[in-house]
Amino acid sequence: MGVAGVGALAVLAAMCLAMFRALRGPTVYDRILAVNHFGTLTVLLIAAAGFLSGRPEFLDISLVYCLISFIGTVAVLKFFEYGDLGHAGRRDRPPAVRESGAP
Amino acid sequence: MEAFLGHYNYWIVVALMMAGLCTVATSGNLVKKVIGLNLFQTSVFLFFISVGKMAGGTAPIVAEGWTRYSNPLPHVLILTAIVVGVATTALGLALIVRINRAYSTIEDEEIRRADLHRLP
Amino acid sequence: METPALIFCVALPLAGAALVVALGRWPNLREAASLGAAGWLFLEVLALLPAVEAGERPAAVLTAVIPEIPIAFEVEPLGMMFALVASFLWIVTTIYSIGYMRGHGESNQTRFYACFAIAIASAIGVAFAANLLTLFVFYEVLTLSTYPLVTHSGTDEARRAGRVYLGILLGTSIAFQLFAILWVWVLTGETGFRDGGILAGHAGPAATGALLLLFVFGIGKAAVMPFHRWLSAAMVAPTPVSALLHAVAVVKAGVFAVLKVVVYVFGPGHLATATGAGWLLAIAALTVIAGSLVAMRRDNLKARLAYSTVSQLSYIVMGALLASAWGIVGAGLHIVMHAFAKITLFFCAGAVLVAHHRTEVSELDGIGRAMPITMGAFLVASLSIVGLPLLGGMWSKWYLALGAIEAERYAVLAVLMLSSLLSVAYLLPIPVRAFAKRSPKAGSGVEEAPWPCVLAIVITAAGCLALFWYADRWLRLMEQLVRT
Amino acid sequence: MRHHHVLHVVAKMTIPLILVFALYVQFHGDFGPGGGFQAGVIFAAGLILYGLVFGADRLRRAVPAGLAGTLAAAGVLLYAGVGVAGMLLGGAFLDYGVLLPDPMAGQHLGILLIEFGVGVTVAAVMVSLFYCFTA
Amino acid sequence: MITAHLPALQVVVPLVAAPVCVLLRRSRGAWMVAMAVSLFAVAGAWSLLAGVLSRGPTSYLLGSWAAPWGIEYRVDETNAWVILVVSVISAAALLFARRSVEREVETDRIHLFYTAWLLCLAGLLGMAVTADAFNVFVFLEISSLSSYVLVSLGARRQALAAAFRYLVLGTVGATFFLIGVGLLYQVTGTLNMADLAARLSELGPHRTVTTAFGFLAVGIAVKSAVYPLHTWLPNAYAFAPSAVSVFLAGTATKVSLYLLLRFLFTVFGLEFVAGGPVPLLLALTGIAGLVAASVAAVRQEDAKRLLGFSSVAQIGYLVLGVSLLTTAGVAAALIHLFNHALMKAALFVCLGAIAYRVGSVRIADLAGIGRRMPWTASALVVGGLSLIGVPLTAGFVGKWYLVAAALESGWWPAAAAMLLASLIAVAYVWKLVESAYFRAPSPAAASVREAPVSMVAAAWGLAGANLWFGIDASLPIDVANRAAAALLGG
Amino acid sequence: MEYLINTVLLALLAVTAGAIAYLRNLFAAVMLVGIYGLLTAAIFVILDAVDVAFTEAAVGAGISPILMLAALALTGREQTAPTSPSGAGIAIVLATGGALVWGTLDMPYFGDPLAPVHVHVAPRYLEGTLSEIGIPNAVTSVLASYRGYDTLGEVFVIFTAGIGAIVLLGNRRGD
Repeated sequence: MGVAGVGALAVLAAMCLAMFRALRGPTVYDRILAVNHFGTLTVLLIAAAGFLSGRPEFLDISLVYCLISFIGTVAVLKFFEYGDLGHAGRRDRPPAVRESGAP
Repeated sequence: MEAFLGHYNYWIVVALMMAGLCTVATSGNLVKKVIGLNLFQTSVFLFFISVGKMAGGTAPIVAEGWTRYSNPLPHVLILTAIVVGVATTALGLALIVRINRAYSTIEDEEIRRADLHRLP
Repeated sequence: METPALIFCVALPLAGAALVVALGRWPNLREAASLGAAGWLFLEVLALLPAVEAGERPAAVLTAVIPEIPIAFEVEPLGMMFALVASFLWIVTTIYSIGYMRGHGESNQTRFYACFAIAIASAIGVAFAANLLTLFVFYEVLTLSTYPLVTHSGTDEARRAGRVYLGILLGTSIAFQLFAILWVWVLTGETGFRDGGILAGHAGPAATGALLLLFVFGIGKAAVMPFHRWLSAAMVAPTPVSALLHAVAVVKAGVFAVLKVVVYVFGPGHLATATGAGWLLAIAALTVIAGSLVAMRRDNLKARLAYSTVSQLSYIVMGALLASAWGIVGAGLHIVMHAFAKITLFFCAGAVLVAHHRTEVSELDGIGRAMPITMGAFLVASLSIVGLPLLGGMWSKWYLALGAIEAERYAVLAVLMLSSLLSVAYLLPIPVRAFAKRSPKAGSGVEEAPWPCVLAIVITAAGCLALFWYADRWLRLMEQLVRT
Repeated sequence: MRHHHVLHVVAKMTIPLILVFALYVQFHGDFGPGGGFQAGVIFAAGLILYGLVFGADRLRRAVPAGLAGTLAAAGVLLYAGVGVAGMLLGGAFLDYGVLLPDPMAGQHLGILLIEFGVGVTVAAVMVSLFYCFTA
Repeated sequence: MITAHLPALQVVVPLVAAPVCVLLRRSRGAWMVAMAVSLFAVAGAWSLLAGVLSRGPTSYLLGSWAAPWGIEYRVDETNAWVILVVSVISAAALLFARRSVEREVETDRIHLFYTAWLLCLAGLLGMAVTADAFNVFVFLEISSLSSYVLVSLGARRQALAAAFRYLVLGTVGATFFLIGVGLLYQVTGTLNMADLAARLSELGPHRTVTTAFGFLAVGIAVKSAVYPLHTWLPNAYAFAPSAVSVFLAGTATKVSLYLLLRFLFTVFGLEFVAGGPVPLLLALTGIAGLVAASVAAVRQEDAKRLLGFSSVAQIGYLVLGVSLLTTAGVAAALIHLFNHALMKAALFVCLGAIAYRVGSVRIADLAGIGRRMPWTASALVVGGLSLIGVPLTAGFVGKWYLVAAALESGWWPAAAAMLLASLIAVAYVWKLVESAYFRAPSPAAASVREAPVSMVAAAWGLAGANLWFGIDASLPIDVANRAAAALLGG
Repeated sequence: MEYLINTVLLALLAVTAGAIAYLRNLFAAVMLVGIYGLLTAAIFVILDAVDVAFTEAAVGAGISPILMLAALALTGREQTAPTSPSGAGIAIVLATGGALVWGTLDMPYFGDPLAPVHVHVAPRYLEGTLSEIGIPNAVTSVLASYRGYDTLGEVFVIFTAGIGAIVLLGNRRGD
């Protein structure tokens, strides 16, 4: 087990923790953060896996993950800020959805 | 034991499929139903990709120094299936938005009740 | 013998129907067309008679819906006889209808004449059918074309009656008759009518018995109890329709089909081997008696006549089920005899309705003075039904009785006798009341129905008389059936 | 989100990069992971990011809804057109080998064209979907 | 040259025409494109069928790649027949659709309506003609997605709920199908149907294959609305735009049933199927569907919903025919498949025409239509008689062969159930006829005129076909017998 | 090592799936769908399906959750009625799962190089991608050429979805 392997295991461990946070909540921001965190961890995991399998040239997949993660976060935040993803940015509507905590 | 290890992957995938199917079957909320469909389909994708995996193989992009590649065919099939999945999701959600406009609810029960009250 | 004229015989009334619809706006022309088609058809059918009497079998193929089973026609003696009766009575009924429908001011007359013509076309189709499929096809067309006639008035009551009519006739035919036809086809690989039957050697006693049951009940038009309800329900229809149902086409098509199936599919010889035929015979006998008993208790004239029909039809079914030569001859003759007698009775009932608006037997006191011709004809027809000599009805009962003796079914003989007595009891009081009793509100002088009605009544009543004297030709025709 | 200056600046910087990356994914599909579909999604993601940050209306001004519909149709037509071209040139439907005298070069050309068609359609449909859901 | 490419063109032409309709943006133009494509499809299907009948099955290699590696199109008697049915119904439905859609769909969406129509047509044709198990899935989804869209365009809000329900069940069904294909692929390594058949026959008893069969069968059963997986159908048909009801009722479930035949007999093979409980299960679902759906149909107050339930019942006939696993049974099912498409399309066209004039298809609102709209109502009667199976209509021929096949195999209960269902059909068809002819017109119907000529033409075109094939059924009988022999024999 | 990662990821997936099925909060469910997509994509990488991973990341973790969020924004609701586990539904699901597990018993083992999928059909793709098509990525050559027709269908599927959404919702403001 090389460095990549250790790294991968560490990432996995971190993923489990992030997962716990995503499930527990309790606030919206916990979840958003957890998801964001999860995205980052996945990027790392893929990088590690690339080295593990001996084909690191697939790193550009992780680029996509970063990108999607970023756009996703923007979308989620906008959802909470305005309740409409196409909104131009003026605060004239109340948020459509309120978090009610974990069940 | 060998059988367990050899099939472990598939069994988890089956469990995931059933979680998805269960969500579709038991949830009264339409968005939740679409989410369930999504889970179900994604799990099926996992099954296909597991089928295509070859032990000790690598991604089917031919390169120097590799002789064992995983099967590219399931990958192609699943690429198509993923697209089908997102198409279904998009259409389902579009329908939900319209249903919400027409009924002001996205709960199965309430929709049914609304139609019962107003005879066709 | 290939004879395209057969197809023409079926097509002629259809063309008549089309013409009637086309001429709907001019009542005189419309009814002339109807009458013309009827007359022409009768001549066409009559033209076939010599060949059939000579033992030939004119045939024609229309089309093959299902390979191996074409829609095809073949004239054999039984069909010849039925076609003659139906086409002749069409003329008479048309004459009568002209008087009745106008006299009674009915609406939808065009639909009436058109559907009537289609019904006749299908009756001819049934008569000439060369195989079970063809028979079934025209049997169903007959049901469907008479449905609008039954619901003619369009009232709720008529619609309900129509539902019963259609439900029983279509229901039994699909559930039992079609099933039986398919079964025969699967068993024998054919459905054609052949002398001596086609089932012998293909079906054991149990299967034969089951098939017999399916056919007898599947041909709902034969009105064997418990599938007789449609006939009384259909009494809501105008009188010419009742005549059509009871005498010309519908019930006759039913018993004719039973007879034809027995003669040409089972074969009298093979029929005798069927298990359970005795039970069917008993059901038919029960229908004869029960029909008569119910008829006695009905005050409504048409209802009484309807139950009389139920009873009389089972004579024919009994004759067929006896599986004896004379029984079949008697059954065949009874189709003719009963047709003439019963149509006269219905015409009379209709005439009374048109002229005096009376429908109940109890209202008929003294009506004979107002309508001497009508009630005279009623008396003649009643006696023919009872089976007195000098009237046609006597011959068929005679041969049916001979058949019962031949088959050694003495119980059937007893049933025949008993039912004759019962028919005396439910029919004769009517003319007796009409002539003997004096009505409290009897009008003065003679007031008959419109003249076409009277003409039709006279023709059919004369027919009842003539059939007694000229029965031998029919007899010889029927004897062909059993000359094997 | 007019007042989110950081977001605006970051978006303005990243969106062109995303679009270029999409083109890379589009044309690098022969050698590594990627291809028309992925490229289309990423391209659309770039546009959607623009819509998220600056509002759907501004995106509509840049990429009119009608244009998106037209492009979606054009993309599938390009794909099917390549197939029909194969048919007209004597091969079967979607036979790229006959597109050029050298079969291998024909395959290359065919794959390039159809992947482009896929990319265009997918991007256009994704943007259309975004419009639909942000009405 | 065109003839050689016909198998592909049959699918490609509608596919290509769909985006063209989007680009056209004109409702009339889109209709004309759709109609032209459907007519082309009819001509193509006819030519394919003629070719198959005279020269035997043909195969077409897409992209010129040989069969197990590339995707193959294979046309034999069975699918040439199904393709013909689908194309004809599409053309007839389009003839009806022009005026009806103008009324029921917003003007600026009509061209997209026809786009979805063409996609649905292409999907159905693609499912029928392909010989590749996964390709079936792709085209299944094209047709399904477009039919969800088409159904959702119904004027009432229930259409949306019905479309959503259809979408959920349809997607579950399609995913089941996909699982089945995956399992088959896993144990054989191939997706080509002929190759699959060859490899499956070498495998012998195999639990994975059995499971695959189960999933494929359930997936297809959902799509073809086999009882009790039919729950999406009645509402989808009832609330869809009239033209869509015509189109889907005549085609969608038919193609799925074709798939059932294809997988039963071509892929898994008679031996595999006959060995297990499959025939019994099929027969039981068939009988249950026949009786239960017929009874449900009688209780409907909405004519389109009534016909929807009747469709479920009719599918029961087809399943029952197939369950016999004999040439006679399969041939009968194929004949009835064609006839049922004709009669249901005719009936839905008539109801659509009535909806166009009266604005409702509740049975009570049909009152008096017989006098107000004589042509439409008479076509309705012809279609209804055919549905009952009255002689001299197409419906009779199909039922004749179905019952005969059941009797031949000694399946008495099946024959009895079929006849019983016919009886119940009398009841529900007569509800329509009685209301149309023997009731005084409702206020809504009192002032209506006969439907537009194009609708009457479509109605009588289909009703006439019902009569024609009831009088001379030699074509369907011949084709169906040959198709069944080919399916079961080799 | 790969198997270990795979196993852990699958376990995480199972937890996520369970949570999605259980949660009543729709927003949380959508977030978890995103995580589910990411995890699946990661597993795809481990299982050598890099192209699929690419797509799944973009679709499963990107497009789908964004669309769901957008739909939630327009419907603006959370699940009001509690999930009612109907006995029949669960029985059907269990039966289906049981059938599938039973079906796995005769399957080739996971990763078995001699499984039919690796010896039939697929080898030609891996050879042909260089010799017949001339590009190293076998997935692309199968996708675009060997089975290009499927991909054509796929594009039409997404096209259909686009048309459907436009028909249903209209793609102009105020439509």
